[in-house]
Amino acid sequence: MIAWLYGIAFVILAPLLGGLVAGIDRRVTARMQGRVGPPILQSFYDVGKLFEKERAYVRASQNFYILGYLIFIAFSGALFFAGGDLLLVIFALTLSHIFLVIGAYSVTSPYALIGAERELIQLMAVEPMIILVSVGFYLASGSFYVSEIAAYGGPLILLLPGVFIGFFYALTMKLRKSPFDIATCHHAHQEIVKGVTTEFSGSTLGMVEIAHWYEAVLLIGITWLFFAWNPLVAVVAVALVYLAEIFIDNTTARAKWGFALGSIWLVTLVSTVANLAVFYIGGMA
Amino acid sequence: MRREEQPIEVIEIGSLVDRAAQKKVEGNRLVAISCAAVEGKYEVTYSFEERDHRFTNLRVVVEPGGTVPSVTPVYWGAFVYENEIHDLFGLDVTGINVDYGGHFFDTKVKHPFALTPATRPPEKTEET
Amino acid sequence: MAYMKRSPWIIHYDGSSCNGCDIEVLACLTPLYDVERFGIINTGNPKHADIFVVTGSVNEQGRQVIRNIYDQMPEPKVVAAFGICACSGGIFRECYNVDGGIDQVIPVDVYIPGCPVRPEQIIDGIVRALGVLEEKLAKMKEDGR
Amino acid sequence: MSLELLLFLILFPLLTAVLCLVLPDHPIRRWVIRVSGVLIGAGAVYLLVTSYDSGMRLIDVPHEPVGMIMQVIVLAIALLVLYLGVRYRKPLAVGLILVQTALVQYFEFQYAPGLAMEANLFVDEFSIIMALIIGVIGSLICIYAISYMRCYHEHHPEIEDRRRSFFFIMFVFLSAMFGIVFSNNLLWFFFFWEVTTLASFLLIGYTRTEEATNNAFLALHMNLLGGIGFALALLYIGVTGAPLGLDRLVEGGAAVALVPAVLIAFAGLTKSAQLPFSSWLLGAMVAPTPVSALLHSSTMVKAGVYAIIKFAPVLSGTVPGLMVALVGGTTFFLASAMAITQSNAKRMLAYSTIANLGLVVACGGIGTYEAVWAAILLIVFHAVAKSLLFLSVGTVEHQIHSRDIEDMDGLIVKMPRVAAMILIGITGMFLAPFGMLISKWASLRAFIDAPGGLVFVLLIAFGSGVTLFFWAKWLGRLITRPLDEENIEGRVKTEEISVLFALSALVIGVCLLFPRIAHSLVEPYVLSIYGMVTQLGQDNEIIMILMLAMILVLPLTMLYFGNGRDRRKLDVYMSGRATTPDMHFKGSAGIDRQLSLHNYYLEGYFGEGKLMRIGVAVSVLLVLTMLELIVVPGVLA
Amino acid sequence: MGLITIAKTISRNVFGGPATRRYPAEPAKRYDLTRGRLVFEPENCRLCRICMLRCPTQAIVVERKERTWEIDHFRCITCGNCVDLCPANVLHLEPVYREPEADRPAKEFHRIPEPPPENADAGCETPGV
Amino acid sequence: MSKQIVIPFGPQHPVLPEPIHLDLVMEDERVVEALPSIGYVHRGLEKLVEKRDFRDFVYIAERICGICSFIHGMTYCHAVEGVMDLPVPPRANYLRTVWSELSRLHSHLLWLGLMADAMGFESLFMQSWRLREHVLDDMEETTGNRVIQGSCKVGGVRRDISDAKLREIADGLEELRPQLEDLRDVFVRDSSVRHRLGGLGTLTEQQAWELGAVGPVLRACGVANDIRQTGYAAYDELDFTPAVETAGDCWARTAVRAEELFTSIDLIQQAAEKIPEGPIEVKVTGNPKGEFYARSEQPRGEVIHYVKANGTKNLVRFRVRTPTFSNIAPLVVSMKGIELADVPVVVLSIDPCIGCAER
Ligand code: SF4
Ligand code: SF4
Ligand code: SF4
Ligand code: SF4
Ligand code: SF4
Ligand code: SF4
Ligand code: SF4
Ligand code: SF4
Repeated sequence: MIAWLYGIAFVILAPLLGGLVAGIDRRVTARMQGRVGPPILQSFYDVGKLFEKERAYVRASQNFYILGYLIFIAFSGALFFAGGDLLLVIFALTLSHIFLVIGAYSVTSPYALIGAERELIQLMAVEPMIILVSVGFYLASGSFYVSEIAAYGGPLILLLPGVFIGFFYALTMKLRKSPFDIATCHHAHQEIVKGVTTEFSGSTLGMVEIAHWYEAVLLIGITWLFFAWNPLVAVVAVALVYLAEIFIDNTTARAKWGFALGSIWLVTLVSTVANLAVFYIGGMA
Repeated sequence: MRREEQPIEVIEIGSLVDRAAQKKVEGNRLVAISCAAVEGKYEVTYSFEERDHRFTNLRVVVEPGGTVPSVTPVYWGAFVYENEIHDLFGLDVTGINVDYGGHFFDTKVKHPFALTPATRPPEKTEET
Repeated sequence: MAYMKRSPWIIHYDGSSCNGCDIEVLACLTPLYDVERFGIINTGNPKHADIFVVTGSVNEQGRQVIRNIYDQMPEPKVVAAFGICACSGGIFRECYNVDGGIDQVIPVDVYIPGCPVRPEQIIDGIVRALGVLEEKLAKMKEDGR
Repeated sequence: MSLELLLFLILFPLLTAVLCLVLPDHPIRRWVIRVSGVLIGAGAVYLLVTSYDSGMRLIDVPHEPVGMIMQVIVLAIALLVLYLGVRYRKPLAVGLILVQTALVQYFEFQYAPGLAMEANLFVDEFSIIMALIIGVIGSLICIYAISYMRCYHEHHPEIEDRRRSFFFIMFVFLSAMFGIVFSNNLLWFFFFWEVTTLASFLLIGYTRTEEATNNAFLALHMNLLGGIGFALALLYIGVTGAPLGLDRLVEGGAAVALVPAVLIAFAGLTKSAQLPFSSWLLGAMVAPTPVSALLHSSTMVKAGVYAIIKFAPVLSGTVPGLMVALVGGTTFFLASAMAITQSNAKRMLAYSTIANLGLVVACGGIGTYEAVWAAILLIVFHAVAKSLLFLSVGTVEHQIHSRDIEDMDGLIVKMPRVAAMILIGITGMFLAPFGMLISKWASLRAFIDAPGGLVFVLLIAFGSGVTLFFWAKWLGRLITRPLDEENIEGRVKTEEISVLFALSALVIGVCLLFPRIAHSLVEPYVLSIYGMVTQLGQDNEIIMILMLAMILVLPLTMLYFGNGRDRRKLDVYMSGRATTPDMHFKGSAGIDRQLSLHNYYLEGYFGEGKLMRIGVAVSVLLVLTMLELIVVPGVLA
Repeated sequence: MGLITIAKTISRNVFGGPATRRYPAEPAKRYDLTRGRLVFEPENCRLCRICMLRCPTQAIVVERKERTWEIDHFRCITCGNCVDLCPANVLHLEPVYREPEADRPAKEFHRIPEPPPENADAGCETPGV
Repeated sequence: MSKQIVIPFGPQHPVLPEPIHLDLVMEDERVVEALPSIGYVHRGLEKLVEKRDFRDFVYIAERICGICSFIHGMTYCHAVEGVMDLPVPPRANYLRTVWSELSRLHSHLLWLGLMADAMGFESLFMQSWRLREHVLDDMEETTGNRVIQGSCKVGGVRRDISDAKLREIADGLEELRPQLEDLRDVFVRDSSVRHRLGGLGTLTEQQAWELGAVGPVLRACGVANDIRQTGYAAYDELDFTPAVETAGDCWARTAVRAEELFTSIDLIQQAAEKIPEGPIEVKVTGNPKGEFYARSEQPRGEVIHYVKANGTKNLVRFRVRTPTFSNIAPLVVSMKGIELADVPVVVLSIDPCIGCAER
């Protein structure tokens, strides 16, 4: 029962945390660029504003898909924080992204279409790594359940260094950070305008933003699992990982999707094979 | 401050393409094609430059209603100038490789630099 | 709770300008002026924008584009004409292909003179635009939308 | 009771087949097909109701005189193939059929009499599942085919109308499929197996165009090759005196049954179109769509994996078994990848079929109880979703005159109900919480714990990334809407639409009921074979049902969002270019351009040719290793 | 080739602090020459019309008869040509920018006071135009 | 089998600083056809000469484009001075050179930033524009305006810069040098940048020359052609070698421009050393008659102002041929076979300045 409470807590608190993280992210980014940057609460202002705007639409069905996106992303996060099955979490997450992509397709717009295709490429690029992360956790801790992985006594990071590297690499794409911000990124100076969200305005866009916050918190949660044996270490490690992602965002040009896909797959393959093979060889011996 | 020499040679329209080809063989690049409407005629001037910055010009004089042949068979990139001349002066250039068909510059006044600029018939489209 | 004022997203369209005003608009985004301090983002996408910043005058081909962008922006929205070209057609007013200022095509809420406008003027202009934006929001709410 | 039911299921379709052959094209024939379809389906359901909890039951049927009849038919088939092979100048077919017949006849005369067989038929939970697939889905497809084939011939007057023989073969095929899943005698099994091969061959060649004929022979070649493998297995049984009954052979374990198991698995690989044999299934797409749906996605190809899963306990933990699994895994990944480059819907479906069968084969090759559990679920979900997809594509094709995915944009407006059903089929194929994904999930778990499982885990991980891509983009195509299309759905025959409705309901029903299916059918079966069983975990089941419920409820939010009549509708962002309502915009040089949106096919990365070459090389190597591993020790011994 | 070559710059930014000029919290940066806006002192204008005739954007309209001088600030490019040419030195450029306006045109209108009688015939033809 | 995507790209598009339009025809994201169209900025200002005094027209000439506006103004003056055979005082020539080079500095920094943005490298964009502000401060301090200077006039310049101020500018640039070097290194050496620029939009030397490429586009193909070598203004008295690369791709164009930052600093420093005392303008009497082509090197390459006059205060014909206009044909050729993500990069690689291309 307590698990469900965690899940519900996630649904309520994650947007707050996610929005704050986004605000800090923008602030840190600005600092790295020699600027002051927006207020820490800027992300909330933005979303607040979006909900104040006129509720115009391009296709009436768009809101339906985006609501699906939001609901399922919140659902997958809640499942995660309720200690549920990691694979199910991942599948629910994928489902939510499919809703987003379909939403983008439904508006029938050139840039949304290209964004949707790229988002799909992005999903295809990251999906293996995310699945393999959960496989890694399973092999190391013996369970797919988040609650049990988190309760695993030892530092999983030491058992899964390769998996972590692969995950970190893919995380760049998941967080829509350069060099892998091929489908959308935070601002819009991109050849595909705003990709999937090009046609969304007002509250529809607001929902997408909130969904991004949920996702960020979920990803932070997955990162946390690597360090979960010691909460103090975990906090520091998660902060460092996030900072490192911001740093990388600011030190690279955007890659093209072909390279992004290829390199993420390669890193996934190499890092996880090297790491996970140990378990299998160990298991046989 | 050095001041450049800039010889201008007036030639017949018929020999234009051949002369341009000769310029290309001599290693010139096409710098620009300019047009001016003076004294009831159009002067079309082709400027060239050699690698040592030597700057020379060929000029043809066209009567209103006349045409000039395109030099794009020789200089592929000349289409920008020729389309421009067509749209601004209303001078027909024959055989352009990339022909915009009068939509290079969509101007309010058609052929504004022509000896007799024509006013565009008012278009009723987007204004509501 | 008006968030509208704290998160003005702009879309910038360069009409028939000389680039002078455009590069100043861009300069506002960069470290020395950093308008993101005020939550301003240059979205480049009409669907996301609250303030339509136009530099340069309207020419034959630009009319339709400006109109199109304006129509695609969700309410409430504000149009700011930056630079004298956008205000009145400016120095090119008398050119054969120039129709004049932006108000020839769409209603303008804020005019900022200058050739080019300076970053500081742009900031002032946007601050002014925010006031208009709030008014429009209040009006929109009154109308029950 | 059971015996009568089994005989009904095997023989009744035969009767219908004969009726179809003799009756002219008349409403009577149509009614015969409809009624028989319903009866066959009902029979399968009745089988489920009466015997789902009674475990495996062997049923004694005397081999004579049935064996004699089969013998005659086998020879007749051989002669037919021989004749056709000579007529179309296909020496390979002639050679293969000669070799195969020689082997079988040698076995028949040399060994068969010595092998005692008492229980020639059997029923267990797995065959009930298979029977349900054949009976319900198969007859739905046959009913669908009535109106489909009529339109087909209206659209293609150049093709000779041979619907009599068409339905004849379809029903013969159903009969043979029932035969396969109920046969305990491997000789019977083989007989029915050969009948399906022939049926497939004849149906692929239905149109008698040159392409169809060539593809039909391609399929024949590969299936005959598999048949030779099967025949060799029989021969081995004869030589070593191993039991001819499926039940006892499998019980014998690897020591007794490994060689025949591998040989039959080889046959299974050919029948289920695994690499390197997958080309025949792609070629088979020239056949009318009901054929593709029936033979090449939901039933016949399942015979191949059925055989492999039956032998899974034997293969489990052996190196040849691992090879089988690797062939399956490789096929899964590569076929999924190749599906990305396909815009022809049927071809894409074919690739996805091959891929999914690959996954089943991988499970079978691994052969642990978890893997078998997953494999059976995969078969079920795949059968329902795929048949729905194939038939929907058939219907769409007749309306828009294209089977290209790119031509299906706006289908949600043009044919909303059909489009919705395709959506159900697609989501059923790859999205949580629908069936296929659950089964993939189950197989992933099965693989993790298997020795060498890392390779399979990787193949699944990458494969599911790829799968995601091609299904989602098709999904997207259906709901994009560049033009304001008119609704042309009214033109579709009610019969076609009803079948599609039935299948959609089946997809959703199976998803909702899947815990039930797992508990009452799959788990008892696995338990009876392995003595152990996996369970999904109740909480996860609840979660999945919850997700499904959420998806089903989500459309209700449309009530809140409304149709947007009170809101402002914005135009699509076109970079500032004005567009006309039919999405033309003014292009450069004053040219009028039509906006055109299409999916990506990533040719450069997932090019069919390139991947096929890799796949064939790898799988040939694996298959050869597999065969060598049984030949060499045999020779040494 | 190098990876993360910008790291040096980034760390300089992070530790050196932002370069941002905090306008409007801090006043705008100006130089003596800064051409902010044009100011006109009507008292000594001779109504010579040089400014009007030589203004490249024709922002100024001078009516001799009515003794009026008018400028449209939405036309003036603050080039300072009139400032350079004005014989009476009544035009200046100030380094303060103009504020945004809500309406157009932004006209500034002046009526030139009658000159004291001793200067009565100082009004002159405009040379060189 | 693969279907073509046909979409409009521009005139309004976030990666396009100025409006142009392309009809993009793509397969997946590979561009199979991309025909540009322009005309969104065409004002027709060449025709204004018929209405304005030739001396005042310099302010309009400056506004052909706000980026290298000084060089436009100067080139216009050169053209008129060429027709009138007007000797410009040496100090004025030096001052013109200094402002030209400052213009080049700010323009290149601006462009480098835009290029960084086109390839999604935001912090690099910010850094370029941050350094550029330094140059703009120098500009405002010496001319009174950040962007459009209004300092050139027919016959000389309007304002002097004191020798001390010149030295200060030279020293300030020297201080900026290390930061600029860091910036150049990122553009030239960073692997993620090279991934985006290398081998993209390549032109051979011969192609570039025959298509009429100018400026950095031409120099990136190994042709050391720089109009400053013709020795207008004070360039004949200063020492410089044009920056040249040989790869001919987008990376080489970037490298050439990055290198030219330092050429400009050198030139400004030399000018601050060598500048003679003396008047800064000569009196202009009478009206021009005749014709002249004035050519100078803008940041984007060779610009030509052609003037034809008939002895009245209004010119008969004024024509500008800008570097961008000349680089359109090379651009069209460079676009062959690129991907969608490369479109902004390749378009920007010629440093398109539509404002002046269309006038
Ligand atoms: S890459 Fe462009 S769109 Fe993305 S964050 Fe940076 S500036 Fe914004
Ligand atoms: S106002 Fe001035 S700087 Fe701005 S665009 Fe117009 S001419 Fe250029
Ligand atoms: S419309 Fe339907 S019934 Fe008619 S021919 Fe086509 S598929 Fe057959
Ligand atoms: S689209 Fe299909 S049904 Fe229609 S004519 Fe073509 S092949 Fe026949
Ligand atoms: S030039 Fe000076 S004095 Fe003459 S009208 Fe203008 S402001 Fe008055
Ligand atoms: S400053 Fe320039 S534009 Fe303004 S009024 Fe004077 S001359 Fe005209
Ligand atoms: S007298 Fe002549 S020069 Fe003097 S102010 Fe009058 S007009 Fe000008
Ligand atoms: S080249 Fe560009 S920057 Fe330079 S003047 Fe022309 S338009 Fe302006």
